[in-house]
Amino acid sequence: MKKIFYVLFTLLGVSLILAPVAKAQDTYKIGAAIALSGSIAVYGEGFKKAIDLATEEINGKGGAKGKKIEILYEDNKSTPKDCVTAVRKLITVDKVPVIIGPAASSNFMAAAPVAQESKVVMLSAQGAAPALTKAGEYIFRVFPSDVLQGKGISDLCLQLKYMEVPIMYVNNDWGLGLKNVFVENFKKAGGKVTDEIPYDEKKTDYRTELIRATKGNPKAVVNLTYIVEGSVMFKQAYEMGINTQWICGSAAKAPKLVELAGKAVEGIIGTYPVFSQETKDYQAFRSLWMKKYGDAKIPIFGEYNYDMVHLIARAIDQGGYTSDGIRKALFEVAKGYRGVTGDKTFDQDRGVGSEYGVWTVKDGQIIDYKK
Amino acid sequence: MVTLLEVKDVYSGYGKIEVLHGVSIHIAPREIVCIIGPNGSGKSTLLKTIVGLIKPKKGSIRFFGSEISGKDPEEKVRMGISYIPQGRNIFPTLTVMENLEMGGTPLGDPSRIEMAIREIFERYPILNKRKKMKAGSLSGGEKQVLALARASMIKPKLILLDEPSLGLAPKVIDEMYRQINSINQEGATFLIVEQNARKALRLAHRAYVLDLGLNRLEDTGEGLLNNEEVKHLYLGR
Amino acid sequence: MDLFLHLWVMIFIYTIFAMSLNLEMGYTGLFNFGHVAFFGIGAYVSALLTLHQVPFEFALVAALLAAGLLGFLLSIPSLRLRGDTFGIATLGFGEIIRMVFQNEVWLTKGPMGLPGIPKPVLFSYRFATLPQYLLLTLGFSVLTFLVLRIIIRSPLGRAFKAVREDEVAAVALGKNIFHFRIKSFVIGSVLAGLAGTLWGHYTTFISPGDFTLLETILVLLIVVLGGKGTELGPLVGAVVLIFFQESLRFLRLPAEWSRYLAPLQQMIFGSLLIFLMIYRPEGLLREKGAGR
Amino acid sequence: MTFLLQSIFNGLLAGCIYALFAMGLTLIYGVLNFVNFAHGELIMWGAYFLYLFMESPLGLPLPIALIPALCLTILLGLSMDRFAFKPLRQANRLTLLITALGLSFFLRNGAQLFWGAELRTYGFEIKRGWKIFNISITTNQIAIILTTLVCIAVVYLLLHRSRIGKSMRAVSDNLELARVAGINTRRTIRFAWIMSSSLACIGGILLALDTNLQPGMGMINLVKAFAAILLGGVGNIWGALLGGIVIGFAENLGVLIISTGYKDAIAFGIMVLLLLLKPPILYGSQD
Amino acid sequence: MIETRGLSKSFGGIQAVSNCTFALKDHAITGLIGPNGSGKTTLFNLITGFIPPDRGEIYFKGKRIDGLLPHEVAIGGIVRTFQITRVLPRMTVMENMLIAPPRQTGEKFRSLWFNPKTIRKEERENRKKALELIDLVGLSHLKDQFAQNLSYGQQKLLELARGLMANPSMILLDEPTAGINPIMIRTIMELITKMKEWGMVFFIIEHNMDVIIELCGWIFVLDNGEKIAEGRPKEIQNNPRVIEAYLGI
Repeated sequence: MKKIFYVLFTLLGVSLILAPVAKAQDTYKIGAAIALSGSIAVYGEGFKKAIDLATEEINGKGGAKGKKIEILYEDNKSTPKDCVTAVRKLITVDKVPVIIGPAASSNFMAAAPVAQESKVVMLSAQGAAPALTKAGEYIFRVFPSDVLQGKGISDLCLQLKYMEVPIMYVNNDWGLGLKNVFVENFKKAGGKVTDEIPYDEKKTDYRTELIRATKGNPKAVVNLTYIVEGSVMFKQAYEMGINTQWICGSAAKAPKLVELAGKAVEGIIGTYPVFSQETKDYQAFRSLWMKKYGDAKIPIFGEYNYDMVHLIARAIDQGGYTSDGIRKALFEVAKGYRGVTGDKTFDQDRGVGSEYGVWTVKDGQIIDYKK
Repeated sequence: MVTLLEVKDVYSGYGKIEVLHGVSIHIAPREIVCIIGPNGSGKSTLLKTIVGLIKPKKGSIRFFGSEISGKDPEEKVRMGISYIPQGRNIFPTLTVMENLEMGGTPLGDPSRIEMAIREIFERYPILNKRKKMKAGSLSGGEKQVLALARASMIKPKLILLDEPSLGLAPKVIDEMYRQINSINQEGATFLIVEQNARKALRLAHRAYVLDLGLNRLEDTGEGLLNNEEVKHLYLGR
Repeated sequence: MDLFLHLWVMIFIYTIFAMSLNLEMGYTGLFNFGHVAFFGIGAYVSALLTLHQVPFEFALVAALLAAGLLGFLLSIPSLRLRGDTFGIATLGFGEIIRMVFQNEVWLTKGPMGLPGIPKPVLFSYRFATLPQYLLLTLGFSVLTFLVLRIIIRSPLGRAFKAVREDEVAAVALGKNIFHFRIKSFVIGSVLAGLAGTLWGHYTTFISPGDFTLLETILVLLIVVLGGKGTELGPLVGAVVLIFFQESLRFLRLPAEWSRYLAPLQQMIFGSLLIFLMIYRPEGLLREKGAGR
Repeated sequence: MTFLLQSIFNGLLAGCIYALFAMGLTLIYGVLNFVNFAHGELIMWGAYFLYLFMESPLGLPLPIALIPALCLTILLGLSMDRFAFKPLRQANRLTLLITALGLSFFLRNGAQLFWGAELRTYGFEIKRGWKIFNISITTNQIAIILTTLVCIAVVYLLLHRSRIGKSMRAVSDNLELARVAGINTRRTIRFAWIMSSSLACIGGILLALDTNLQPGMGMINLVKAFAAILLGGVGNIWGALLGGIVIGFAENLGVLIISTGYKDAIAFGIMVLLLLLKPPILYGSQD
Repeated sequence: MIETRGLSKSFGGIQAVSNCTFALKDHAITGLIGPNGSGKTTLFNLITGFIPPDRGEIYFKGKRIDGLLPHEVAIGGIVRTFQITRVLPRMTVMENMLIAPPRQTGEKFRSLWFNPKTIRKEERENRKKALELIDLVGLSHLKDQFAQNLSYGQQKLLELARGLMANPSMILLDEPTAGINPIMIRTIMELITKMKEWGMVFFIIEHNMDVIIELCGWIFVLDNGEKIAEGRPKEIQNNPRVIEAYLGI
C-alpha cells in the first residue's frame, strides 16, 4: 500500500520536472493541435508538410516582428477528448497565444471552447461545418463553409438535370452537415432525394450500402465520401457493374483516390472550392513545394494551411505576440489578402468565402469538368 | 526384494506451497500398496508427482531402476504407468469407444489399439454394449469401469488409483475392488490412495500412512488395520 | 499548472467511472464490456437537457435515472448469461448504444456532436473555472467513494460478493441472485452515468466518437491495474494510467514520431493488461482477507 | 428482383467469411475453453503478412507469397499461445478473456504502427464481375465460397475421423486426464493453434482480396463470427457455417429495411436476441 | 415435514426420478441411499427447487413448494449443502457465515440509508451467533481466513455451520462425509447429533453405511429413480432388494 503511494508521488514529481521550464523566448511559438495519429492522420501528415513549408519560407525572410516563428506540434490523436487535452496543454504549458486547430469539425468544436475560454486565437484551415466559428470571437477559419459547397452540389445536379437522386454520405460531422445543406437546397429547387444512406468510416465492405443506393437504377448518385472510403466504394461498384453518375464533394478530390481506385473512378464528378492555380502566388507556392518535397503532390487542403500560417505570421508582425493583438490584427492583415487560395477577407463570423468549381477524373487525372 | 517403483525423499507441491516434505515409498512388482492419511496429508499430491503432473522440487523417483522424476506424464504412460485421477476420470463428451482409443494412444499403431479394445470388450461386455454412447451419460458404476478399462488399455505395469471409492455405492465399491484384485492377479501393480481405508487395507499387501506431507507409518495392510494408533488416529473408532 | 488541474479533473472523473465498473466487475463478478454506454447516456441526457435550458440539478438527476433505467433493461440478459458470454453480449450492447448516438440525428445531432454544453450550476453556484470544476469532481468522487463504501461493507455488498463467488451456494442460502445482479448493475450504471455527466459538462462538447470500445478498455485497465474488488483500486489505477498517458506529451519528441507514439502507447496498454493477468492478476492493491 | 438476388448473394459471401472466422474461434474455444478475442487480429495480420510479401521490395506473386504469409500467421498464433495464454492454463475464462482483449488491442495497434491506419489493397487490377442471372460475381468471390466449403469439410473430417482431432476433443474435455492418458497435449494444443491460425490467415486473405486491408478489419468481423458461433452452437463446425450465413443474410437484407447506420447493430441484435431466447442456464456454474 | 407425490423428472429421455411418493415423518434424521445415478441428488435438487419437476407435487409442512424458486425454498426454511463443498472461496470464514441469515435488512438498498440502526443491531446479533457456531465446529482460529485456504474437511464443517446459521427448519446434506478422513467424519457425526438435540431436522444422502446406520432413524432407498424400500436401519440392512441393488454381499 505505502509502496504504491511512493510510486505515485514519484510519478507526479517526474512529470513535474519534465514539464518544460519557461525559457527566455527566442522564437514566437505557434501551437498546432493537429492529427498526427489516429483515424485522420492521413490528412494530418499533409497539413504538417504545408505548415512546415510556410514556416520555412517566413523564417527565411526574417520571420515575424524580428523573431523567427516556431510551430509546436501537439498530437490530437483524432479524438475530441485528446483535442481538448492537446489544446489545453499548448495553452497552459507552452503558453502560446495562437493555435492551429484540429482538422475534423467535431474535433475542432471540442477544442474551440477551451481556446475561447482562455482567450487564445484558434484557426481552422479545413473545418467546413457551418457552426464552426460560433464558439466565440477568438475562433477563425480560412476555409469556406459547407453552406456554399452544399449549394454547389445541388446546383450541379440541377444543371445536369438529375432531379431524383439518392444521397450517400460518410456518417460523420462533415458528411452529415454537407448532406443537410444539400438536401435543403436541392428540395427547395424542386429536386427529390430518393434515399439517404449514411455509412461508417473505415469499413472494408460497402456493397450492402451500394446495393441500397442503386436500388431502382438511379441515373446519378450523390456520394459525399472521403478518399479511402470512396476508393473502396467505387471499386466495389465497378466490380458489381453499377452504372451511374457519381457526384462527390471536395473531400474526394485527391490524386490518392485515383491512385487507390484506378479506372473505377473514371468519370466521377464533384465540386470543390476553386481558386485559380494560374496566379503568380500559386505558381510560386508550387515551385517551393517541388523544391522542398520533390514532387507536386500537394495534399488536400495543403494550400489553405499554407495561407493560414502566412496570415498568422503577418498578424504577429502587425499586432504583436499576444492573443488579443493577433485577433485584432487578423482582420486587418486578411482584408484583401490574396494568398494561394484567393481572397481571405474575414466576414463578421470570422469565416471566408469562396467560389465552387467542378472536377472530374479523366484518364487517371483530376481535371476541371467541362460540359 | 526387487523394486518396481522407488520414491525417495520427495519434496513437492503447487506453486509456492509445498505439500510433500520428503516422502519415501517403494513398491515391488505385483504388489497392491495402499496409502492412507487425513485430508491434506499429500496423498493425491504424491500420485500426481509420481505420474508427472507435478514436478518434484527435490528427491528421486525411480521406475525399474531408472530416474523418471523429470519426465512428462506422456512419457511415463509409455513406460507403463497408468493413473486414474479422483472424480473426473473419463472424457465425458467422447464416446466410450473414443475414450478407449484415447487410453490406447501410447500404443501408437491403430491395429494394436483395436486389439486392445477387443480384449477390453471381452473383459467388460457392458462397455461393448455402450460403445457408441457418450461417456458422460454412463452411470456412476459404468464410468468407474470405463476409467479402469481406459487405464488398462496399455497393459500398464503400475496403476495409480486416486480414491476409487469416492462417491460410490457400497456394491459398486465391492465390484471395483474385485476388478482391482483380478487385474492384480494378472500381473499389474497397484498404488491406491484411499480415504475410507478399511476395504483398501484388507486388499493391500502393504500400506503407508501419510500425514502432513511426511511418512508416518509403514506396515502390511493387516498390520495397519490392527494397529491401535492407526485405528485411533486415522480410521476412526 | 492548469494542465495538472485538468489532469486531476480527468482522474477524478475516471475514478468515478472505474469505481462504478469495479462494483460490477470486482465485487459482483459481472464482466460488463459495454460500460461506456452508461457513461455516454449520462453525458448525452444531461447535455441535451441543459442545452434545452433545464437546470443542471434536474438534468443530473434525469441523467442518473436514464442511466439506471438503461442499466436495468440491459441487466435483464444477465439473468441468462454468465461470465464471458455476458461480457461479449454487453460489448454488443455498448456498440448498439453508440450507434444510436450516431444515427438518431434528430435527437443527438449524430456525428455533429453537441457543442456548447453549459458549465454546471449547482444551487446557483457556477462551476466554471478549472479549480472550481476540480472541486466539483473531487466532491463527487468522495461522495461516490463513500456511497460505495457503505454498500460494499454492508450485508448488501456481502451478498454481491457471494454472487461473484458462487451463485449456486448463494441461492441455496436463500439469496435471490437475480435481484442482486440487477441491483449491482443498476447502481454501477447510475454511477457511470454520473461520471459521464461530469465529463460532458467539463469538455462542453460530446460526440459519439467519445464512447467507443477504447474507453471501455481504458476503464477496464484502470480497474484491473488498481486492483479489482478493492476500495481504493480505481483511484490508484486512474492516477497511474492518466499520468502515464499524459506524461508522454512532455517527452519532447519530434512531431513525426507521434504517428508511432499513439499506437505504441495503446500497445503498451494492451500488453499491460496481459502482463497484469499473468503476473499480478490482483492488480496493484490486493483484496482484503488473508491470502495464502 | 435482381437487387434482392444480389443482396442474397452478398449475404452468402459475407456468411462464408464469418463462418471461416467462426471455425477458427470455435476450435480454440473447443480445446482451451475460452473465447480468443484476439482471433480477429490473427485474421488481420494474416492478410497483412501477405501484403508484406506482395509489396515492394519483395513483390512476390500471390501463390508464392501465400506460403510465408501462412507460416508467419501460424508462428504468430503459436507465440500468442506461448507468451499470453500458456502461463494462464489454469486460470478461469474471464482472466483469459481479458488477456485476449489486451492481446487484440496490442496486435491491432501493432499493425497500425507498421502500416498505419489507412486502407491498403493488394494492388490487383480491378475487373468487372461476371453477370450470372444478373448477379455480379467476381473470381475472388467464387474462390471465397469454394475455399470456405473445402476448409469446413477438412476441419470436420480432421476433428471426427483423425486421431489428432479426437485428441483435441479429449484435451478439451479434460486436460489433465488427457495428459495422463498419454496424449501429447502440448502437440495437440499446438495443432489446434496451427489450424486456427491457418483458418484465420486464409479467411483474412480472402476477405482482403475481396475488400481491403485495414487494422480494424478483424475485430468487427470477429464479433459477428462470435454471433455465428452462438447461433450455430459452440463447437459445432456445420453450425458455424449455418450461423455465419444466417448472420450474413440478416445483415445484407436487413439494411434494405432499416438505416444503413445500424448495419453492424444487426449482428449484435441477433446475438443478443438469441442469447435471450435460449433456454436460461439458470444455476449452472461457469466453470 | 416433507412429502412428495408422484414426483418425476427425466433428462434427455433418461428417467432420473420416476413417480416418487414418500413422506418424511418426524424423525430427526432421515437417510437417503441408493446406487450411483439412482436419482438421490436429483431428488434433492427437486425438493430445493433447483430443478423443476416434470410431474408431481412437493409439500413442506403441508404447504406446496414445487414451482418455487430455489431461493424461495431456502427462505421457506430448507437449506442444503452440496456433494462437493460450495464455500465462497474469496470471502472470509466470518463472511461465509454472515451471508447465511435470510432476509437481512441490510441487503435492501433502501434500508442502507434509512435504517442503518436496525442493520447495525442485526449485524451485531448475527456476528455473535456466527462466532458461537464457528466455535462449535472448531474453526474460530480461522475466522478471518479466506475460505479457499481451508482444508476440504474444514470447508465441509464451514458449510454445515453456515447451513445452521441460516436458521432453517430443515437441512438437506448431500454426502456430508465424502472425501473426509475417518476422524473428521467422527467430528461431523457428533456435530449432527448435537444439532439434532437442539431440534434441527436432517435429510441426508450418504454412501457411508456406518454413518447412515448410526445416525438415521428412518431410511429411504432409491434405485433407478424409484423408491424401492423405506424403513428403520435394521430393516433396510436386511432387506433383500436393498442388498441386491445397493449393499451387495
